[in-house]
Amino acid sequence: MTLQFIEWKMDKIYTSVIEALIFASDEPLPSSEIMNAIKEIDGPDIEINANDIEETVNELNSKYENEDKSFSILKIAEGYTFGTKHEYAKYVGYLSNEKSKRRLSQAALETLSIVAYKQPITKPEVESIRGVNSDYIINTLLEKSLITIKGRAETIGRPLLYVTTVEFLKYFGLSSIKDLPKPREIEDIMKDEDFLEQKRKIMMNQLEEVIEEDEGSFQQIDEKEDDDDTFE
Amino acid sequence: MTLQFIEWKMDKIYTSVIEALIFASDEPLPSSEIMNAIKEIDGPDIEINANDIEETVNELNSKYENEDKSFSILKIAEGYTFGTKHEYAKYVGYLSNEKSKRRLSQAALETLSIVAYKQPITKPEVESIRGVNSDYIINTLLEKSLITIKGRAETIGRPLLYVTTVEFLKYFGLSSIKDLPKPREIEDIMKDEDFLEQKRKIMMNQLEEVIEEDEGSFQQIDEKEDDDDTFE
Amino acid sequence: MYKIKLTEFEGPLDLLLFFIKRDEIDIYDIPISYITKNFIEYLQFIEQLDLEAAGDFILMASTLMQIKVRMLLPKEVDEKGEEIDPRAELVNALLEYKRYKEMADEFSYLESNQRKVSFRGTYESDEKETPPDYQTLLKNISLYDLIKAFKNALMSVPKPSMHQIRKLNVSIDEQINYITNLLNEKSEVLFLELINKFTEKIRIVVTFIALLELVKIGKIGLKESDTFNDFAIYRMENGQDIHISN
Repeated sequence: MTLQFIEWKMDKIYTSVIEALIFASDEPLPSSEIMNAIKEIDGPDIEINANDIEETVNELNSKYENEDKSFSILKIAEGYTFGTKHEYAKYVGYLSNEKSKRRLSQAALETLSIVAYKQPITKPEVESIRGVNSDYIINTLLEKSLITIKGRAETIGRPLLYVTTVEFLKYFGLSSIKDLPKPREIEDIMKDEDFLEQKRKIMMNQLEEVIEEDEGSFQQIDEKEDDDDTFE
Repeated sequence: MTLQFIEWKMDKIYTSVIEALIFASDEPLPSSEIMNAIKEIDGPDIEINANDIEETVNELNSKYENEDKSFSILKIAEGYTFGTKHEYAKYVGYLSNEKSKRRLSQAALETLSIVAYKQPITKPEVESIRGVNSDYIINTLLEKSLITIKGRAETIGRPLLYVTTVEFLKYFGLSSIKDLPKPREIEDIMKDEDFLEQKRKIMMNQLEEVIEEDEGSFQQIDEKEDDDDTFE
Repeated sequence: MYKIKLTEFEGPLDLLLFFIKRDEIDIYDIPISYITKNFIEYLQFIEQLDLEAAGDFILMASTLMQIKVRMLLPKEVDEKGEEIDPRAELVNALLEYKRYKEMADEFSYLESNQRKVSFRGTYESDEKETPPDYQTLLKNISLYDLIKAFKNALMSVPKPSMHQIRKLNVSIDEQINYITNLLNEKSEVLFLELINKFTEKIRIVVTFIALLELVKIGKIGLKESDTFNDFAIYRMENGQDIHISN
């Protein structure tokens, strides 16, 4: 009877833990992982098995159903994962669609940066820098008012020239195109992080060594603490 | 009477939609986007405003509280997002690599706080407050997307201006830049002789983690220093 | 007993604050020679290490020594005649720095709180129903818009020259009569005035042929008009100018 009571309490405690684990997991979470996590944190003698977890998930789902939640836990081949329900698919779909439309792709950003720094520039020039056909991306940038056409080059075929727009400046908080970070500034900002990190580590190690060696002199500083009346 | 009933029905319908939208968004979702999605799907004449959404979120959160959910809706980084409650951090931490991510260094926190309160701010200004060259730290913060470049100062040399990002808000769980903790007035600092003592509570909060991670941070020294007798 | 870790200090200001705290120094009455001595002792260690940061520490050391010297000299006064404390500037810098250092602790606290929060890990299983692309593309376009567009498209197509034989609904005789009648009412008619009344190209062409016919048989005469690019038509009798004969 007592045992049963304890077991029941256990369940209740782990219901929320299991919910949190499934919620936060980067991928569908197998019961084995849930058990591992719980045993790792609360000790290997915690009694919990795959069945307990399945039951808990079913319980959670019927609770969500009663509470009119817009999500539930799905069991897919690899494990448990949360998903929003079918009746909200239109809303959720609209949101994700909007997001994908809004975000400027890496390729677009690259092209934009080329136009920004090399303007006025023709499409063939952009393409020779990027090494790929850029029709689609240039059209996208034109459509989004980030670049515009300004005249034609004097070269053969008189191709169109592209420049950045006022909107572009406004977005990046620049008052003119001359305000773009200069190559020297870029170099300063983009210093090789790995190199610096490496250098830092080496210095730290040296430092520790020196401290070991010079323990005595530091003792001196420490001692000062006790006789503050002596200074000045 | 009938109208009231209809209004009430509306509310209830959109509670679940709002929950689904926030649940399905992979970044904090501003109320404007929730409204857009609803109006796009159900027609532009749907009456819904930011206040309605805030109220709904509060309602949802008190429901989650009653239902013992392991997560709730947080208002951070100018939007709404679901996040797990603190008490499950241990378990979730076991699963993800998030825990193993390094905390920010003292220098990074210091620099970040200067940028946060003084933004937009130039590097020379940051350096004059910190009293040290801050190239490396600023580059690190840029790399981590916690700060970014926005335009140039009008002062001589037109140095680049730095501001904090949405990522910064998310990292510290702030809902907007207006939510920054208030720095003490210089006069208050003056009155306070042992300034770090003030922060002891905060340090205690971190003690657990600091010991676990054994990170060479400033806090550690303070603790050692203050608890001399207990350690040795 | 504890060790000072050299790397713990974020800069000279941080180190000075450390001394001030450790030795319970009144920040408004800093014992400059004592602090300078401590500072330089520390500086010797970092100089050995060739730390990048050493430069900032050396700069501070020289500032400290400068303040020390100024403390020994007769007191300077400002415009209001008040004594200037050579340490004032340093104190301000220390307080300003301390202010943000405190906030760094605040941020550290927020950071540790936020690290306890995990966001949703996967979104793949959310059901998403996006309207097919054509629905977005064709938003607010009706069948009427479609046929209007079709008409526009046809109009802008360059017209192939037509060689179709068409039945004339107008004859040269008819137009000869028309012109003759017109000139019975008015003595003179401008050519453009005459053809402006017609909308069909064919009628204009036929009228023109009728005019030529009338000139040939001497029923009308043509003369320059005052209006540029136009000419006037007037009545004649057997090749004779009626006006002149009158």
